[in-house]
Amino acid sequence: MTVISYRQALHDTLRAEMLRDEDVLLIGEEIGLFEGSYKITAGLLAEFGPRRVRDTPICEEGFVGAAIGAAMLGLRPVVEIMTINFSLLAIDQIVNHAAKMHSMFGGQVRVPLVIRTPGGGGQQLAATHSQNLEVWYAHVPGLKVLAPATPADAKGMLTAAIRDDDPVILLENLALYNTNGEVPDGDHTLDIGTASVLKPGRDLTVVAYSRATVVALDVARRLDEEGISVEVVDLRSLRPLDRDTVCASVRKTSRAVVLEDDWLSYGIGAEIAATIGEGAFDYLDAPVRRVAAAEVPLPYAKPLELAALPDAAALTRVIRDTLDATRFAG
Amino acid sequence: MTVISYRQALHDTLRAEMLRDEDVLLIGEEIGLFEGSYKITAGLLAEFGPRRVRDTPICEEGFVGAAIGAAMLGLRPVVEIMTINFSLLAIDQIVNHAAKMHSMFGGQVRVPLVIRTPGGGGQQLAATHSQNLEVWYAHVPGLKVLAPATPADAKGMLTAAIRDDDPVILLENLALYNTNGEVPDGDHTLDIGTASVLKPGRDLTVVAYSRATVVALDVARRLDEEGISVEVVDLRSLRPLDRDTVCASVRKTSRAVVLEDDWLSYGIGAEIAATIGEGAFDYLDAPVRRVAAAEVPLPYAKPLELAALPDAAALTRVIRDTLDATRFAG
Amino acid sequence: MAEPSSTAVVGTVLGTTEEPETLRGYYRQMMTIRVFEQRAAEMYTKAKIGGYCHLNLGEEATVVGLMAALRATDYLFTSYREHGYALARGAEPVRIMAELFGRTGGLSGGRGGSMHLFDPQLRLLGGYGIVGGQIPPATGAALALAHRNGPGPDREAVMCLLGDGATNIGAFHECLNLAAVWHLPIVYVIVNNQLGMGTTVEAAAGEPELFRRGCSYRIPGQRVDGNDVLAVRKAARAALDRARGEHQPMLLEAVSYRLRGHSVVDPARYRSDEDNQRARALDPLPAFRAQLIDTGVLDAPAAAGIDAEVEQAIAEAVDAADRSPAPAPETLFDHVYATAVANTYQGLPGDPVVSP
Amino acid sequence: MAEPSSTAVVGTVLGTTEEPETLRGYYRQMMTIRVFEQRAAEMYTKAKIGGYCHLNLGEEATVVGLMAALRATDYLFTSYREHGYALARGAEPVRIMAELFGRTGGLSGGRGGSMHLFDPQLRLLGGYGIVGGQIPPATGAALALAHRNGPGPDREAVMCLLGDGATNIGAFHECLNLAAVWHLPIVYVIVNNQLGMGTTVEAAAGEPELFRRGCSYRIPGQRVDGNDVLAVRKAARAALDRARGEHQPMLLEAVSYRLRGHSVVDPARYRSDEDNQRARALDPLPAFRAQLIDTGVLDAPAAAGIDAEVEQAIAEAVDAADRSPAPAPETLFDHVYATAVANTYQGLPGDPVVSP
Ligand SMILES: Cc1ncc(C[n+]2csc(CCOP(=O)(O)OP(=O)(O)O)c2C)c(N)n1
Ligand SMILES: Cc1ncc(C[n+]2csc(CCOP(=O)(O)OP(=O)(O)O)c2C)c(N)n1
Ligand SMILES: [Mg+2]
Ligand SMILES: [Mg+2]
Repeated sequence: MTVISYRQALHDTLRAEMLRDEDVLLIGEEIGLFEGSYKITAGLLAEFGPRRVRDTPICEEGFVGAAIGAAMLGLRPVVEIMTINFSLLAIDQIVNHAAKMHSMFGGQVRVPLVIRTPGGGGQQLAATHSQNLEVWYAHVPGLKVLAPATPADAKGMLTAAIRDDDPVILLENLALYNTNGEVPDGDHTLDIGTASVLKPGRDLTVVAYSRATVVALDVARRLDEEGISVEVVDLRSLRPLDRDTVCASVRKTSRAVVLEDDWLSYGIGAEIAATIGEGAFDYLDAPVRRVAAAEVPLPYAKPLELAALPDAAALTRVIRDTLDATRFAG
Repeated sequence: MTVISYRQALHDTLRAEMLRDEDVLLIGEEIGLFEGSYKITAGLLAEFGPRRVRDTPICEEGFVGAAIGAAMLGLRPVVEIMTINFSLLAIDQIVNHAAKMHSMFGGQVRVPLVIRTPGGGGQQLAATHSQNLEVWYAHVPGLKVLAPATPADAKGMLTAAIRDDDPVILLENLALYNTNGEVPDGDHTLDIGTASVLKPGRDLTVVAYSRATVVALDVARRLDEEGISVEVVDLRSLRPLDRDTVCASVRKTSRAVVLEDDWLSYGIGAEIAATIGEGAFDYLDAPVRRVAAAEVPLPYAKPLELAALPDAAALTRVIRDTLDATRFAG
Repeated sequence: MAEPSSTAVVGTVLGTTEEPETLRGYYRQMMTIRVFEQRAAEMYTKAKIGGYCHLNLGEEATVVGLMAALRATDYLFTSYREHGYALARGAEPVRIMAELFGRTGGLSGGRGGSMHLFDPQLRLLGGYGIVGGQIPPATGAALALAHRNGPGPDREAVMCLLGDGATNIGAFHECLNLAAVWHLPIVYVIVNNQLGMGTTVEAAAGEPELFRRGCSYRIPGQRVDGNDVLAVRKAARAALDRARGEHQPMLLEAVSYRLRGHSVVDPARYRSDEDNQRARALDPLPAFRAQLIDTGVLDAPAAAGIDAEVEQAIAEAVDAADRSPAPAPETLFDHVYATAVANTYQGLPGDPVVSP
Repeated sequence: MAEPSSTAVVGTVLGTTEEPETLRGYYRQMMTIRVFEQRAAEMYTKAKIGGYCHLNLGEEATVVGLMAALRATDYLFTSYREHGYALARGAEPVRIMAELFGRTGGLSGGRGGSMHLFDPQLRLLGGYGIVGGQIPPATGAALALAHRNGPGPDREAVMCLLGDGATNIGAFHECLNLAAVWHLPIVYVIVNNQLGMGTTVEAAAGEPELFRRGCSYRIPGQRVDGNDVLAVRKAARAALDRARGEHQPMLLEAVSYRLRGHSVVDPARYRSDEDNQRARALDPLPAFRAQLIDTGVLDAPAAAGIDAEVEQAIAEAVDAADRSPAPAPETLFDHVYATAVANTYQGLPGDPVVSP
């Protein structure tokens, strides 16, 4: 175990996989000479050369689609889309093509493609550059969608994604790149499709993913001191969704809150709440509440941005409300 | 009242609004000379000429974005995207631009744009041409998303959409175009954001929209004969979502099933179930179940397509299960 | 409507250097496509085929010429109008018809249908239903080739087909640019049948001489008479040789004319009588047959013999396709993923999301 | 890196026909942009500005020349690198700085920030943060003009700015084609600062002479020295006149060089010392000042006087901007929709979805 940042974990994993497998190549805007908008690929052009680290013109549809074609011929491209907001320009290739090919062509071709892209607001990047649209991808069969919250999971999931033979979207998060954590040394891969109970608890389950998980853990630890025992389930994988782990937790705690950075209506939390409502119906003591972003195109001005985004205070409040509603006495 | 088809209702409304308001113009592929892929715009080029009925080259991003710009200057374009599947090519303009402009530019510009597009599977159009991706748009603040199920609502909502100053997505449905129904004569507009109780009932609420509403009504009427009283709530508007009408119904019936044509996970039904779970928690006697499409890229072969899509039989089964689970005796 | 022979056309004079057997083979292939498509239309009307069904009628010379130029080791990406390409590339008619019928014996196991034929052995890497959707993956396939090998006369290349209408979509621009800056071994072929649904090339394209549209990437272009099978073959061979030998992309345009509606169900009312007459006049099949007879490569009885054999073969293929079983509903979730992972939800409509 | 003066450049000789007052006005505008951007960079480092912040440093002559050509009745769409355009179009510096500070007095009420300046009075219809995102709406604005009026010398036109990197995106292709087939009154201006982030034009574009990229739509192109304010103005005027007078689109390329990093936070390590020296050598501000002094339009004290006035004005604008209030959290849901409808959810994070 070594303590490194989420950024470093991603970087080191890319490098390790490129060393391990000659067919792994990186494709994206400004990943080479510029060393990546968020510096995940720093140093890799120098080490592997332009054949393995391919800078592209600004053409998301084109280069993502080209990665799909390269994957069809057996390469294992890892594409960086600068932020999830720009993935909208490539979404026809991702959803109408990558996600469909294996099935639509009768299992005769594989698309071992990874798309890495960060989401997240809170950096005053305004409405078009601050979105969390992962639910769109999570809705689509044929894709796998991962959203690691910790440096260790970033390593484990990126490794798994690269070795998987299907198109995988790896959702990163601008606010997580500088967070640190212990990361297993050497080869480390995780099972796609599995959630993890990051902190056990008795009284209430918080379900989260990506940045929200870090907030949830923080809140849970603080509430511990008050004798409130919160269990934190980190989804990690949005598709497939590990419904059993979520429901098992709620069957135990009988209360649940979802924390998510996307917009509330039709967001990730809707599926989680619906799943819990169905899978833990007889165990649930209070409604599943969702703490999510206000439904506005995120404004630039800081006070508005702060008002719109979910935070530890909002989560804490909703946890308390949920406990109160069930006359929880600690 | 006159009985006409859903197709005719759309056609007549377009024509009426073009006659009423010189600023209304139609833009889309094959809407003029070809008279529309599904003939909604038949005859309009002949009547209004190419200035008001503008055929475009194949370039969804370009012509949808151009409609946005025309709307910014005060025209009221009604765009046809041949099917929702092709809207993926324009989604950056729809979501990163149309949905953001009014807010991001501080309320200084309006985008009175309507995008008409049909969704729906069941026509053996295979994986890339059979999708129901309305949940993506429903998730996005700044958009309004309508999904009429009847010819009357098609007229009322399209009229409302054209007169509304925001970008509105009007979701049509391939399987509904030939359905008939009574339509109010003359000017007829509906309130965006309101659901309707299409059939009152006591025992269970079915929530649906678009084609699913028609199936739900049919099932409800058949179950009536067995003494099972099903209430059908037609959402009609996916954004804004009329949560009060949904929850009021379930508070009365204490049981709910959602019927939807999209994929189950993270679909429209997830939000409905989550909403009911929160808004009618104390009234609910059984889990909210969702009847949705199997999570596969829809195959072409008819038996597979049939197996993947929700139908009256599946809805009926789940209604019965839900009633049985609560020891319903009729 | 552009006269296909009006500008920049590479002409070919029949005969002399060409083996008669080869020419007869091309005739047989063109006839096979013709008959196959006619039977497909018929099967569609009989509701044996569903969804959309786009035919290559009128494009037979282009199809056969292009496929004659392609080596077995090259890769092919097409639009949804691709039955003929699969046939000329060597797929058994029964497997294509079975796909149109949605049967397990189909080229894509019945999952893709008319628009999505795929055959890894033939290196036919798919028909694609989204207009222009094949252009990025085709470009990426060429990227994979360039990634693995330098240029050379024995290297593989990619051929990417697209319609005239597809030249107006963004992916065309993005990918031709990528092919240029990355020096990829790919030939983009515009199959200009002069219409995209009901829209003429002139109405849709600011530069209607479509082969010139490589100018924005310094990709050379060439227009060829798509009704002349040998001209098409020659131009395509030269382009492919340049692609494989120099890793330089090329834009080829083959001009023919769509004989019928956009798809089987389209009555093409937007076409004038004159248009339809012209379509018949340009029909490459009678023209090629007449040429072969004129030059003594065929005589009328021999041509009739081929026609009869082809009719027979396609009729048998239709019958055999109909005997291929439909996929069983239990196979619904097959092939959704190539790598199985935990917790993949495989509920049927109405199934609970969690086992209670 | 292309020498901006190497090909197809429209040169202009200073002086003679031009009013000295006009020239001094251009100098003042260029200086205003220079100083504004320097103060913006400073304010960014002081964390008064958040998000991304892209400066027009090095592009001042292009900016001023283009804005001088545009009439008050014309419409302007820009990329996210647009402070200078707003200034030269006549927006008060305080309103731009207030937007960068995220205040209610900002051009977009603090909601848009640096990348999204908007002013309906100035017919500045937005800065856009998605590369190429402005191209379709700009094209549509021109469509609205053509819809309402035929061509004529007094008609309105649209100017759509885009970066060199943006020419590689699909929307560029789709929209130039639309403008061509629809005959729209629009001028697309490529502000070629020779880099898209760290990528050179040569690395990104198959045809690096970007003004030629209209060839695919028969849209004429012209390259102009973006460091020559009068040359830029002249070329832009001619293009706009053609657009308004004939409803024919045009592609103009103004070549300058980005003085600093892509955005305030980019140290531009990918640039060599030589590159940086060249940037300084090409800097249009000292060059224009020297020209004006050489030709007697300005003398050194007068120039220094303008500089001091500009410094003063911008300093005051910064202070005044800082006095503008931030939007109150209660206004969060303002302007999400223009037409209020039933059931719009306006919950804050953690609020219930239905009142119980
Ligand atoms: C992105 C997209 N937009 C629209 C369509 C609908 N559509 C199918 S074929 C077609 C015309 C294509 O014309 P062309 O490229 O000339 O090919 P052809 O059909 O003539 O072979 C259109 C508009 C589609 N499939 N995909
Ligand atoms: C669609 C999209 N892709 C990527 C980005 C990230 N990005 C922002 S600016 C930029 C470079 C643009 O270069 P250019 O068009 O030359 O404009 P310049 O910044 O030089 O003014 C990139 C890649 C984006 N904003 N939008
Ligand atoms: Mg065509
Ligand atoms: Mg640039």
